[in-house]
Amino acid sequence: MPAFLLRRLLQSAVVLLAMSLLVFAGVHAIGNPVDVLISPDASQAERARVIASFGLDQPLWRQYLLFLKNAVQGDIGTSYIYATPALGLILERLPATLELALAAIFIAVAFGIPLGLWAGLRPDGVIGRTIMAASILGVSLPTFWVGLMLIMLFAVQLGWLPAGGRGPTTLLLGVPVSFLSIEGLRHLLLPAVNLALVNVALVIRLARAGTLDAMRQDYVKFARAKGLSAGRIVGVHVLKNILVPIVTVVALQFGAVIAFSIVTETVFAWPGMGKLIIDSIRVLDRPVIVAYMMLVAALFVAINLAADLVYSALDPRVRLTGEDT
Amino acid sequence: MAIATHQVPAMSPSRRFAREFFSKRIATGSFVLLLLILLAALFAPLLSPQDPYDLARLDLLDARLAPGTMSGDGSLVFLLGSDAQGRDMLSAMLYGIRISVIVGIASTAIALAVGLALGLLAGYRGGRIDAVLMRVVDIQLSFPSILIALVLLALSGPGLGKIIAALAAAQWAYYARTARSAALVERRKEYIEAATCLGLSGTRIMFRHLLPNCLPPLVVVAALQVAAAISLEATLSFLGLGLPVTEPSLGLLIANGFEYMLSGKYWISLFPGVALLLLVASITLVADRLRDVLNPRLQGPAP
Amino acid sequence: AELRIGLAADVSSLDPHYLNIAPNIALSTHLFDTLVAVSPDGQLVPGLAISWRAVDATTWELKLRPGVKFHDGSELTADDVLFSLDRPAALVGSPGPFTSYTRQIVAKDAPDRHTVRLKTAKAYGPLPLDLSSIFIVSKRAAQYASTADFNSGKVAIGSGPYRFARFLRGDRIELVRNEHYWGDKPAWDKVSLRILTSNAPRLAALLAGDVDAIEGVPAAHIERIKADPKFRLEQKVSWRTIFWHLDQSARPSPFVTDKAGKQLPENPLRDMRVRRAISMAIDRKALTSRTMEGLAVPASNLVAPGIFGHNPALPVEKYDPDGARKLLAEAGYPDGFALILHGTNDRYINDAAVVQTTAQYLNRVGIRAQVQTMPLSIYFGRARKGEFSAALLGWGSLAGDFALRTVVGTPNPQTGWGSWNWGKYSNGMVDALVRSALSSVAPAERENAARQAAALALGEYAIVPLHHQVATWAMRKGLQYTARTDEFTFAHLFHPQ
Amino acid sequence: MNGQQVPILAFDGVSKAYVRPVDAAARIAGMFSGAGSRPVVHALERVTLAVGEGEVVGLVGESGSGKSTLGRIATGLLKPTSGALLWRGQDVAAMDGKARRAKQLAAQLIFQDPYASLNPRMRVADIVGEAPVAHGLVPSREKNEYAAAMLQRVGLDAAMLQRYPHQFSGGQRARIGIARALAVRPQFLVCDEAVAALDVSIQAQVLNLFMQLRAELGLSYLFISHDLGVVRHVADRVAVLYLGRIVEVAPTEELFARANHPYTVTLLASMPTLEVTAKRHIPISGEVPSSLGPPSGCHFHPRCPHAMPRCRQEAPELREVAPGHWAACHLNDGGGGIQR
Amino acid sequence: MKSQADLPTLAVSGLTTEFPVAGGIVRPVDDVSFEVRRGQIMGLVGESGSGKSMTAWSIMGMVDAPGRISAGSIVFQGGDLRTLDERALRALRGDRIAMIFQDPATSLNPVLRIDTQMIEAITAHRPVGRRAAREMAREALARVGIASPEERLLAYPHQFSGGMRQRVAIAIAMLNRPDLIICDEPTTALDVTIQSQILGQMQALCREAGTALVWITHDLSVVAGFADTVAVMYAGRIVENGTVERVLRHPRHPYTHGLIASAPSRNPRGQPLPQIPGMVPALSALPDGCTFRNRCARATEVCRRVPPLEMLDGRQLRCFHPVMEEGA
Ligand SMILES: Nc1ncnc2c1ncn2[C@@H]1O[C@H](COP(=O)(O)OP(=O)(O)OP(=O)(O)O)[C@@H](O)[C@H]1O
Ligand SMILES: Nc1ncnc2c1ncn2[C@@H]1O[C@H](COP(=O)(O)OP(=O)(O)OP(=O)(O)O)[C@@H](O)[C@H]1O
Ligand SMILES: [Mg+2]
Ligand SMILES: [Mg+2]
Repeated sequence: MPAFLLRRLLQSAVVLLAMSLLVFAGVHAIGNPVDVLISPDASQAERARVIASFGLDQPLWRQYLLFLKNAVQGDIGTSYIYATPALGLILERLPATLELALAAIFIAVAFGIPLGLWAGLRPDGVIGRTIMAASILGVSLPTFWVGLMLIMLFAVQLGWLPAGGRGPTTLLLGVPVSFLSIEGLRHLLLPAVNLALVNVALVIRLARAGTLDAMRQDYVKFARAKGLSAGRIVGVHVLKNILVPIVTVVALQFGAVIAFSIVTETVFAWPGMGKLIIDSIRVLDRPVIVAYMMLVAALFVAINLAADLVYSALDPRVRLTGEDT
Repeated sequence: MAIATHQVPAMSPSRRFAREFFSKRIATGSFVLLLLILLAALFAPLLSPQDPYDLARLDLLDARLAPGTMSGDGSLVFLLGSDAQGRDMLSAMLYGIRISVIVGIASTAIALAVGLALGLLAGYRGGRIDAVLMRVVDIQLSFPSILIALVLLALSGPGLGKIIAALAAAQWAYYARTARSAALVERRKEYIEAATCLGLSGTRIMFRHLLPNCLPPLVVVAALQVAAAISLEATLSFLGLGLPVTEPSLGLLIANGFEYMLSGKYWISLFPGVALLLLVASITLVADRLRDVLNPRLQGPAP
Repeated sequence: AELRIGLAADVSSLDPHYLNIAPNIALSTHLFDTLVAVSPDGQLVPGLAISWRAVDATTWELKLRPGVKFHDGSELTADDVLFSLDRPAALVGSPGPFTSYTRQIVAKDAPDRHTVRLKTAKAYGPLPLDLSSIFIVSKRAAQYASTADFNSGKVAIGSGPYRFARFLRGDRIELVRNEHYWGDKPAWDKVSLRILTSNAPRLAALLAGDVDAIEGVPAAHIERIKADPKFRLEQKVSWRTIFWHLDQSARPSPFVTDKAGKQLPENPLRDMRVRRAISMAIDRKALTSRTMEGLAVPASNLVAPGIFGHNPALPVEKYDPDGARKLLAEAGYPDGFALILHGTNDRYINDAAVVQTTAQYLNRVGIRAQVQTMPLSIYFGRARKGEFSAALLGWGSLAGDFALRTVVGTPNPQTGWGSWNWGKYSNGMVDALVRSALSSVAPAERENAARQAAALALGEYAIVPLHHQVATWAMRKGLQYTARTDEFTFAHLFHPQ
Repeated sequence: MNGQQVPILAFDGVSKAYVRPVDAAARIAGMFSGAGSRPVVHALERVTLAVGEGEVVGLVGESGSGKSTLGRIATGLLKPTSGALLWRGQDVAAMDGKARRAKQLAAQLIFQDPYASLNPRMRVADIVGEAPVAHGLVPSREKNEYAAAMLQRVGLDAAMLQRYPHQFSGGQRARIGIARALAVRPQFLVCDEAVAALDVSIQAQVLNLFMQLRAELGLSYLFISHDLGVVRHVADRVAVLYLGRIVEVAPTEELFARANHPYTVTLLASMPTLEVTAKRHIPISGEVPSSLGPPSGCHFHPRCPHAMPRCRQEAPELREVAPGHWAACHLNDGGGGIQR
Repeated sequence: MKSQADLPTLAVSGLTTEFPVAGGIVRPVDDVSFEVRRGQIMGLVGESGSGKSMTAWSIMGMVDAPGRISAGSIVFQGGDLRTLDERALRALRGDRIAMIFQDPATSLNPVLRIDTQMIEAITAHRPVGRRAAREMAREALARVGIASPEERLLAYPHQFSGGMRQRVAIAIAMLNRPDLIICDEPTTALDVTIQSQILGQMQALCREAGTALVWITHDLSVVAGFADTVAVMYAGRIVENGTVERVLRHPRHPYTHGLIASAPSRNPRGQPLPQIPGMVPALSALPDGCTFRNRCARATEVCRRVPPLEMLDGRQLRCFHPVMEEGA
């Protein structure tokens, strides 16, 4: 276990370092932010001054070393256009994105598992087939298109839900969240559903495959032979077994959800980090891009770790040694 | 003392496979649909009423005409309407499907080839190669594909080749990992030991014995990834980082047309959306069936 | 009553001197005033200065409006003005500094509390225009403050029609009415500016009643809004002109090839006949009515009609494909050539479509034009390096001479001339005329020179103007907006109908 | 074992330990937690055993006792951690490439699982014919004929050459596996539970095939099985393995008649037979200990009815208790043999 | 007049189970009849695919669709199980009738603790508190010879060795002191020494509690010293059924005879074993009449008819040409 944690920490450090280097070089290759930002009437001298003031006149490796030096001291840079520490900027948006992502995951699990169980228990029934067909639609539909359709239907045509933005927030343990108020929930619903859709489908498929598999297993037959009720067999024996892969995949999916929130946030004008990163790429706000990438990487590492811990809690056979299997 | 065999009907694996595959109606249906879509894409130049890439042929005066309207010069009827550029939607979609399919298949094929080679190597050889490769894969996988593609495309600018490369770069790691774990499983099987025992060379074992047996799960993953790649390309096009506007993919058509949805000109966005949906869904369904057929665990007892 | 407006671009900072981008300026205008204001029609009108005049060729004197109070109740004096004019140069770390508007001022003083004198090194006519870009902050509040202090709202203290209430970055900005505003009292006591950068959600928010008004109505929806009795539109020809930069440098141009794809040894775009042919090949009427869906008017100038320096004598190029073909043949390209047009896809109204439309028309006269569009972030950098043969650009300016200097003036890194002259057009006469306009402090004389320069440059197809954009606002019935040529959205210009 | 003749294959003090590779992170963590030792499985400990030319040596023992490990070492799939494998008296580790390859082909393994041991994606002709062609024993155009001949040798119809493994029954698959091994003209076969997965009525057929091949080709066998009945039937000598150590080796008749080691005794007592006489089923107590943490001294002492204090501390050596009959038990030191 | 005590615990008669397959239907269990009495052990022996497990599932009422029991009766303590609905069957399962499977590695749920899996088996059938149930579970573990059962209750299945897992499964089966236990090859995956232990324990427990036992195995020799009666199955049918003594000493069916004759221990060392030619046919390709006839040296024309199950020489036999010479 300690070896496991240590290995993970080392790995994360390597991931973060590699990430920062790649992003640094990448953004450098895209272009010079000053070209995008500087006022049209600026003279060459002003331009040069600005470039120098950001240290962009230095060779890339020196910029990178400087960045590393600062990063070690906890400073990942200051946004060019927001004039605010990039990390702070992102952390400011993190709760919105996390709320959205968690809501999406929650929806995915809350709907995906029961539906998947059903489809797995009655794979040849009409409902089971319908669920599977729907789940295929779910994975097939591009997120952005579904988002637009949702807005069309629920905000524009029916007028039931707001078209975008985040509702009023309240502080929960010092973090601003919006799901505690009706209005906030109304704002959250569409984007969360949009983001959840692919994952609902994924969870359904996992749960179905897991159920089909579990129902074939001897332990389910043995449980039946013990005279257990169908409810207990499905609710305890099957469920607990299918939770293992679902938790792992859902946790791994969390990173993808955060990434895809870029699309959803763009479509729904959700003030999270996804929108920030798209805007930042647009104006080459390198510190923000780097900070975002590193944060996502860090988040991802943390999530993976959490997934492994939960995994080992759910599946007693797993011993955390950090070894690949 | 030859023993007669009547236990299993003698049928070639491919026949058996085909029979198994087509035993489900939905799989057959989606396969036919997919085939039709692919044929339509293949013969797009013959089928489409207009060459949507020939800008000289497009007439602005024909912009945003409703389905069934005749073009201004009376030369063709816009069966599915026209877009903001006066482009025939049907033609644009046929060509768009072509691009989507090319992007999906090419990027997947490249990613598969690279991932497979590296994954097999890592799985079969193990040791240091394995450790290093898998760390690289870990790093790559700690980034969602959309982010990787996004960054790469932002770096490289638009273009068919570039988007294919970006998607391939975003996905090879999946294959490497899948191939590796398949190789790890297969490597422990006795037939590999038997081959080793027979003194066959490592390369031969890897390619003649390991590869064919690791392929089925990868083929399924790849088939699903083709759908994912198509969808991803559409998303990237939607975010403005895809293909040139004059050669629109389905995603770009949807993005271009979406704003008109609200003003009632549904056809510009809806039809490509439906085409994308059908394409992706049929690939997914076919892949799904492939998985079931190829996965012995989900098969019933042998007849 | 509260007014909720959907904005199309994100406000990055509340510091009015930090970053010179439109959304920030629009927001700053709510909180701060400038000495010289800009009327909805693009004319310079009194702001905090009730008058300005050139005392001599290099000295300007401005009289400040008396009795103006900052939001914190303190009075605005010449001291604050001097401080504010100094601040852009003193502010470090700004990627888009406002120093371009203050660098002409070499000395300044305040003879009394309500008078400011500014000296320039040379005669410089557009100084009042420059001053319209510099917001006046309270010296007392901002003297020791950083940009971060502005962003937190602590020192976002100006004299503008609204006071700061709340800034949720990336989401919304809330403002309350400045009850002591010196100008017309704004109609709304509370304003919430929502950031809705994607078109569809912004429009949807309006349709769903989440906001009362939006800016930047997407072209595709104009018709729909017009047809809906619950909403109305306000429109105005914008200052932004969309035009083509054609590479006129001596070297072979990178994206001009023969039809087989081989690079042409000569750059055909250097030939004025070719540039003219390109201009003639484009049907601007169809372009504006179809591609732009009415959100544009054909352009003949670099600046929009009504803007200082606009030359009304210049005609809009007539659509003449046959003439274009003939000109091409005359220039030695009877079979045309191949060309790649570059443009943005996230910057101007329907920008990618405009590039495509141009390509369509060029194809019809035998130039095999292809299209490449890309995001601004990549585009500008490459364009600046002169990587393109034909590049689309949009320019908004309140003075023709100014625009000419930057867009068609002979490039000179030292002076900043021609910094956006991607086509590398160069004509000494044009430069001279622009120079004389800029150094003239008599408006009429200056405008005359600017018009001459415009006629000369456009006559040589230094650029190929396409259209002026039309800015559009949509709002619920019962609201009206004083549409602005500079496309800015100001809450205080909304009124009940 | 014939003293004059060089055994075809001999294990000389062969040990095999499986060690989990440990990386830096685990080592560092181990340093902190103090649990730094690597988990080691001693699958084999100083095993010395020889198989004479034409001899069949049976190897029995409980699951996990190291039978397969020994078989894999014999066929070169595993390298011993220490000790030497002698092929016709020559140390395999010291052989040059050519000799080693010849040895590799000469010692073949027959697997337990007739399903997993055939590549499901190859036709029988390739499964059987690939290796001889690859090694140049047969020109490639004669591959099919050669494979057909091999199939006939194991009693399969040559017409099945183009089929895939899944088209065969278990017994047929086992024969294909044997044909594949025979195709490289081996002199020595290791049969690792080669009949365990087969139906009772098929098992007899395959056993007959093994014996027939032995007679026809003069093959030597290391015959691994947990089924004592089978081993008794085919083997000339039997070695009993317990937790990685050989506890007893003796000619078959001798072992079944006069088992010396208490473990062998219990093993024989547990063996189900067709004798209808009501048996008492209560021989050993306790489970097979794990080879991860084997008991000290004599590995069998926790389950041994005759265990003495000495057994806990000292591992007994193999010693000859009768001509050709070796056993490793402290009881033999008393000189009086074993009291039951 | 039979008294209650004389009633067999289980009397299966004419049991037939069908599965629809591509080309018609197959009968993995075809006209199977046998009886087990209180405290008696019956061995059910047959090669792979002969229908042993399917017989067990049929008795348990757990034949998965599309399979179904098409004929016969399963009389358990006087009542026909086939007339019961799923609820009633469930009440019997695990309570009066228990079952143990072949693979101890898979029959316990890997993600649930042993105590959970034991307690639920009790509470599903009787209204006892958790604590009492736990106490019962502990005792049951102790009874099958598991040391320190209190701690072991908190373990997960993977922490046990194969033999111990199988003993846990046995303990679970015995929790409610059932009247009948069906064991589907529970020792096949285990070492002989462990098998021997388990056989001993099962024998003792059944004698003690009067539990009837159906012991399924493919190995005749397991049955030899262990069971009271043995039924030999071939291709879905019972071909010979009688006391172990009679059947193993004097097999009358050519198949049983062949099996016993081919056992290595019955043959001189190193000599070729008498073998049954051919192999077990697939259910879908069974010959009509006697299913063994094309492997049988004694088969004649009459074997094209299905031989009836008749009493002969103190056992039930399904053969027109029984082997009558003494000894095997
Ligand atoms: N690759 C490996 N890594 C670690 N331990 C191993 C490995 N292979 C085998 N072992 C261990 O070595 C010991 C001997 O294993 P081996 O397979 O030789 O036993 P066996 O006698 O063949 O058992 P069985 O009868 O179950 O086949 C066992 O404890 C096993 O767990
Ligand atoms: N769902 C099914 N559909 C069709 N046939 C089936 C089905 N399930 C089992 N069978 C067939 O029923 C026959 C009997 O199977 P069963 O599992 O009872 O055999 P068994 O005697 O227990 O064999 P083993 O020793 O391998 O466990 C087999 O031939 C099998 O193929
Ligand atoms: Mg083994
Ligand atoms: Mg069975």
